[in-house]
Amino acid sequence: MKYEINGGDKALQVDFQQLGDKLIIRSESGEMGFEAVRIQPGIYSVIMNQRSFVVGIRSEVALKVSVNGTPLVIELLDAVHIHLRELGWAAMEEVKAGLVSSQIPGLVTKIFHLVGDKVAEGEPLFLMEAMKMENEIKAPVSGVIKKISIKEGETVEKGTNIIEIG
Amino acid sequence: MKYEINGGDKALQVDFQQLGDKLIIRSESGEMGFEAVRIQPGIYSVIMNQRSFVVGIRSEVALKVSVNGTPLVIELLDAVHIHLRELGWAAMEEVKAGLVSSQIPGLVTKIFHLVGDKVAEGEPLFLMEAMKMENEIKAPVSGVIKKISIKEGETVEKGTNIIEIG
Amino acid sequence: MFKKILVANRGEIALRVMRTCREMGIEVVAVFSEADRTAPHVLFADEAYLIGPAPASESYLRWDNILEVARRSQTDAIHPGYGFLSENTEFAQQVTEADIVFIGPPAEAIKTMGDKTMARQSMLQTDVPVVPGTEEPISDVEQALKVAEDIGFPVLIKAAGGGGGKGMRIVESAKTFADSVAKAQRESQSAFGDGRVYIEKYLEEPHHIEFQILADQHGHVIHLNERECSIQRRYQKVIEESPSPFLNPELREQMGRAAVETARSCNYVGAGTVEFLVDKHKNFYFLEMNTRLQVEHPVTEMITGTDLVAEQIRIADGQVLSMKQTDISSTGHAIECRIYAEDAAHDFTPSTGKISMLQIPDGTGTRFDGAIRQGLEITPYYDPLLGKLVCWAEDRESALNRAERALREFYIGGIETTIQFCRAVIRHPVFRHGPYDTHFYATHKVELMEQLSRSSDEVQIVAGATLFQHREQLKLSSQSESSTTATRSNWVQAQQKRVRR
Amino acid sequence: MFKKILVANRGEIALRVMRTCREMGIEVVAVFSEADRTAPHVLFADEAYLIGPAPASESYLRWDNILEVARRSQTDAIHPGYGFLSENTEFAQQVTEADIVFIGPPAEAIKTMGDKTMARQSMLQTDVPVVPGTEEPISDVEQALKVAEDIGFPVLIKAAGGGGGKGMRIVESAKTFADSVAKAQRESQSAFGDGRVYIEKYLEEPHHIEFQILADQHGHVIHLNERECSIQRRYQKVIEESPSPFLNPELREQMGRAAVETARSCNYVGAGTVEFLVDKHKNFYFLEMNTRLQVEHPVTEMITGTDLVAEQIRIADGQVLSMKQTDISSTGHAIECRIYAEDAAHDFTPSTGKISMLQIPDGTGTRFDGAIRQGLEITPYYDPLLGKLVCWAEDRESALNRAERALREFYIGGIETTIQFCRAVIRHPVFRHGPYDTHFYATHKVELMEQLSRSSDEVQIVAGATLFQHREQLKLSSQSESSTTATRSNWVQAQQKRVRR
Repeated sequence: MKYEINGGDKALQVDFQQLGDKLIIRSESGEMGFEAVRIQPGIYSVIMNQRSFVVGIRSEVALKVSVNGTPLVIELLDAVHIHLRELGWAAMEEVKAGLVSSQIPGLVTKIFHLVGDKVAEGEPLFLMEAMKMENEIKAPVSGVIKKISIKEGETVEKGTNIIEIG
Repeated sequence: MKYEINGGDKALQVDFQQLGDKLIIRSESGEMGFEAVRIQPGIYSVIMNQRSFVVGIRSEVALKVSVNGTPLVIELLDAVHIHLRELGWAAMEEVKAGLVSSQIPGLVTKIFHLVGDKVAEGEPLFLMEAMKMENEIKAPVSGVIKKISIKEGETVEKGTNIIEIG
Repeated sequence: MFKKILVANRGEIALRVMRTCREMGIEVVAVFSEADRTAPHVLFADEAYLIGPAPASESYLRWDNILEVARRSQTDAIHPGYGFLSENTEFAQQVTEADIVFIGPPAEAIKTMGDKTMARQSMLQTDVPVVPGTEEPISDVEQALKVAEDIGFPVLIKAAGGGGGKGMRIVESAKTFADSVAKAQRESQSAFGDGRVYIEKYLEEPHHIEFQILADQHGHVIHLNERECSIQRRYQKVIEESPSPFLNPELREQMGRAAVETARSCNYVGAGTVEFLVDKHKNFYFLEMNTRLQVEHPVTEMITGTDLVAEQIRIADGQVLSMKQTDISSTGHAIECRIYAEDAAHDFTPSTGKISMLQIPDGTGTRFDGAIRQGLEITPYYDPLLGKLVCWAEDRESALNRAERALREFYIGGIETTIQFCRAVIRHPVFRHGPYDTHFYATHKVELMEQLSRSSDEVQIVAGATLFQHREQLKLSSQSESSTTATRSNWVQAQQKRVRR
Repeated sequence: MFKKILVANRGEIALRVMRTCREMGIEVVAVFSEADRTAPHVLFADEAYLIGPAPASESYLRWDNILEVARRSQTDAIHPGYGFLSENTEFAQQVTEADIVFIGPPAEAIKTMGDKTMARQSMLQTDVPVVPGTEEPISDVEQALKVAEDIGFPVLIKAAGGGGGKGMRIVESAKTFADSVAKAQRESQSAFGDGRVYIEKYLEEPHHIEFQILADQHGHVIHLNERECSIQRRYQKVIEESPSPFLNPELREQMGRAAVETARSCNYVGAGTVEFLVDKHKNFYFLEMNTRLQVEHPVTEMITGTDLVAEQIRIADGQVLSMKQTDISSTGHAIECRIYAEDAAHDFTPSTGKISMLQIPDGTGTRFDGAIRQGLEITPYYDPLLGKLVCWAEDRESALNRAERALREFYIGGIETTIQFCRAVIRHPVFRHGPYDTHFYATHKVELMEQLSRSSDEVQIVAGATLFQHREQLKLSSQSESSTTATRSNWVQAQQKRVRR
């Protein structure tokens, strides 16, 4: 099965072939023997071409991986997706550019705007306190504030939607 | 509920009473607050009367426990058992005094006897090699060898029955 | 000597203090919040007391609760660690009034040095040079702006009530001055319960170099050489080392003498740190004095062969310093890397979660002062410092090589950490070559971030192939469940709940 | 300098060697058996090669496979660690013939010193005293018995081909002599593939004291002081320390000189250890020379500030020793505790299983050279040594206090270990007071075992109450399952199997 590995600005074409416990990988660099053994949930000991690595799957959703501690964002496209892309199809997920959700759990101490306010990209939206540091969160895009889901003084979990700019 | 804790040569009478997350323990030493939180399977952080302990349940069958690393063999008898004992009842499990099973996994390198041989308590029965050490296993009781379940050169798991003396 | 010491702190510093107490035969009492029931310091201690809910303001900062525990446990002395109540004058006073020994300086010294404005004023009476700036906290922003213009931009706004970079701002021009003052005031109010800030001259190519001092109750004061702390981000130290690659023996001696004079000026007792800024012309200025144990104290321990917590305890017990200035020698080189639960690749945002795998480096000249274990949950309530990796070797190059080896060996799964960021700093040619100044991070940020995520084709294939296998495994396990689904639809829901839990 | 080193070993020593290699900028190659696919040394290495099934005879002892890996990986040098092939003359020769550097002494020196009988004969040519005994391996038991009677019982039977207490027996009288010889021969055949044994005088209150030596290829030989190794059980060292509480400066100098002479006598090159027995009258006798890195080498590293593996590598690279005898000084006191996967309370039977929880001690003066992690399976195939805890402090009392603190802090769940046994030894008044001899364990065994399991009523109640709660929890989870049983009998059996698994 053909795959493409996208990491940052590089794209590598590879061919994975399962052979018992091992994976045979063909790429521009030639043929490689690959073997991964799980040592903890999401953490693998990898030996590829006799080289030893520890690989952590840090987030399955965001495709974050670390190799020997080095963090990488990896996209793994299979033959079908590669073909679709060649046909000009965009990714299927709709990216809500104006949706600001918390990257960390913490306390929202101040919100600078009301629904209906116009904001420019980079303008402060709200303050959030986490681990004793105050974080100022800025508008990712210019637009009008459509929704504020949180009140000042509220504690939010990671991933909570806070403000939507339309 | 009344219990008796037997550890080595000591026997302590205690009364356990569940009170939410806490256990209230009454013993000769007075009333104590006891709270245990599991930190890994079989390992607990205990705070009793504000004193902090780490307790490991090392074997549920053999009632082996360790407190801050100190190994203990603990028998916990409930009121029913205490009463039965007072009535003169012995433990219900039949102890096969003559059954020798391996305490460690290893290789049986030599067996000194055949079925039907008479052996005296303390006489060598067989040799077992584990972790590069030769271990000589002796007869726990005097008697006649009734059964040998293993051949020389065989590898055995922990707990395998090897020789039975009748 | 004390029989029982209460450690009014958590995390790595609580464990570090408790280790020395136990070595001295002293029983240790832990206090903990609801979020810390199974924290390493609770498991380590002889006794442990719950003092309140997770937020520090309701637990570790509640000195009334802590004093109550000290009384109940019949504690002889309290060690405050760093942060929390360690520089709280009122706490030090209350402890002493309760007839319990406070392992730290007299409340008067904390008061003088804890308030940066008061400290400046006090230092102006000595020969120790101070950075030009306002002598009073800013009350009138207009007037402060005039002072700033006199000194010349850029200027630095700093919190009067605390340290660690919180409430600190550089102001480049008069335009953003008022706004920056307001922000700094808000931040320092929230961090220290004290919104006062002041301004001072911003130095050229400044080096942040501090001296460890020890003072007993009998008037003996010594210093234990310097720590170079110029590697900072967000005004927080990341890597410290000793000796400093910037100092020479003459400057070391001058600054050491100034540090001792500073301690004498406030009748200091205990372990303390005098921080200096040194500009590119090797002029040095008093910055502040930290009246407590410093995060980076192990650097000094490793080059001098001392145990600073043991010294603190002996001093608090009224003993005479066991060493004279001439007994202090520095052997080899030590470097500390702070390991934070932060995502360095995303502007050091705090990272929380369960530690799914842990391999702590060890071996010759390798020490880790931490408070973590595999399976421990890192919560968002406290400082994200997981611990400090300290490496020692006979010279700087070997110490850096050792630190690099140890950082590569260090594995913390399940959360993001600064391990690889520290490694990127240590591999950077400017740091390798030394000296470097406090602008190091800002100047080389882009290179560091690139280094952090630099990968070869090989590494990318490894990552991709592992992701592939991981997904295949997930697919496999969900398939085995769905095959069961076909025959027993009712039962499967319960199973799926289990998996999700 | 070498670019790539293959470490022909596993466990803590493989990791320890690899750490230094990486600090020196040398790539490391691991070899592993099928049982060690995810062992720490495999995860640490740059490259890793499978060399055979779990039994050592089919993997770590297969020098043909290891040489093949060395060729494939283009290794410059091989470090053998200790045990396995480290004292195998043929391996050393084959490595050298393959144009790969063997990091160890010349094959000739291994041959002379590796065979104890040959070593004795060689030492009889020098001024170094040796213990009276047979000069040839025992061939005729009758004749050997006569020699034993000449020397006087008790005598010691020892394996000619190896060390570590394997194949060793004390014989108290002529009656059990023949039987003991047979047993020792069998054991040493199995352990070293060499059944030859010899006998020697058994000394009064003997102390086992060894000297670390370093020799370069240019004729320089130095010693790095002694290690006291008299705490042994089953002739295996458990605790080692330096300085020895038994030696005085004069004896230290004499023995040091004898150690250097021993190394010179066999044209030694590299790191080695000369073991002596010292009787109660302070007479010392050459016991044997170990022609490799010793398990307890970190003790020497901590008091001398050296890295012995780095020295080995530099010597193998042809460099001149970086220090002279007069540069060697000993600072403070170091003690090592060996942590084995063994059940001390049951005659030290090996313990296998999965490490369910791990907390390794750390902090000031605390080092752990190990190769374990939480979740790792300890298999029955190899030496049960999990690692070595080494503590350093400014004097013996402080070092013992530190070791005791660290041992109390050390937690390994899921398997039995010697942690608490080591703690019992360190707490024992005879050990605390020092000196002690090699009979320490046999003499104080009962007290040590009592101390090991001594518990107060409080501890017993804690144990009992935890067991109670644990059972309640198990009951609860099995009840929730059995409630399902009532309605779906078929499904429940599968569940029960799951619980048992």
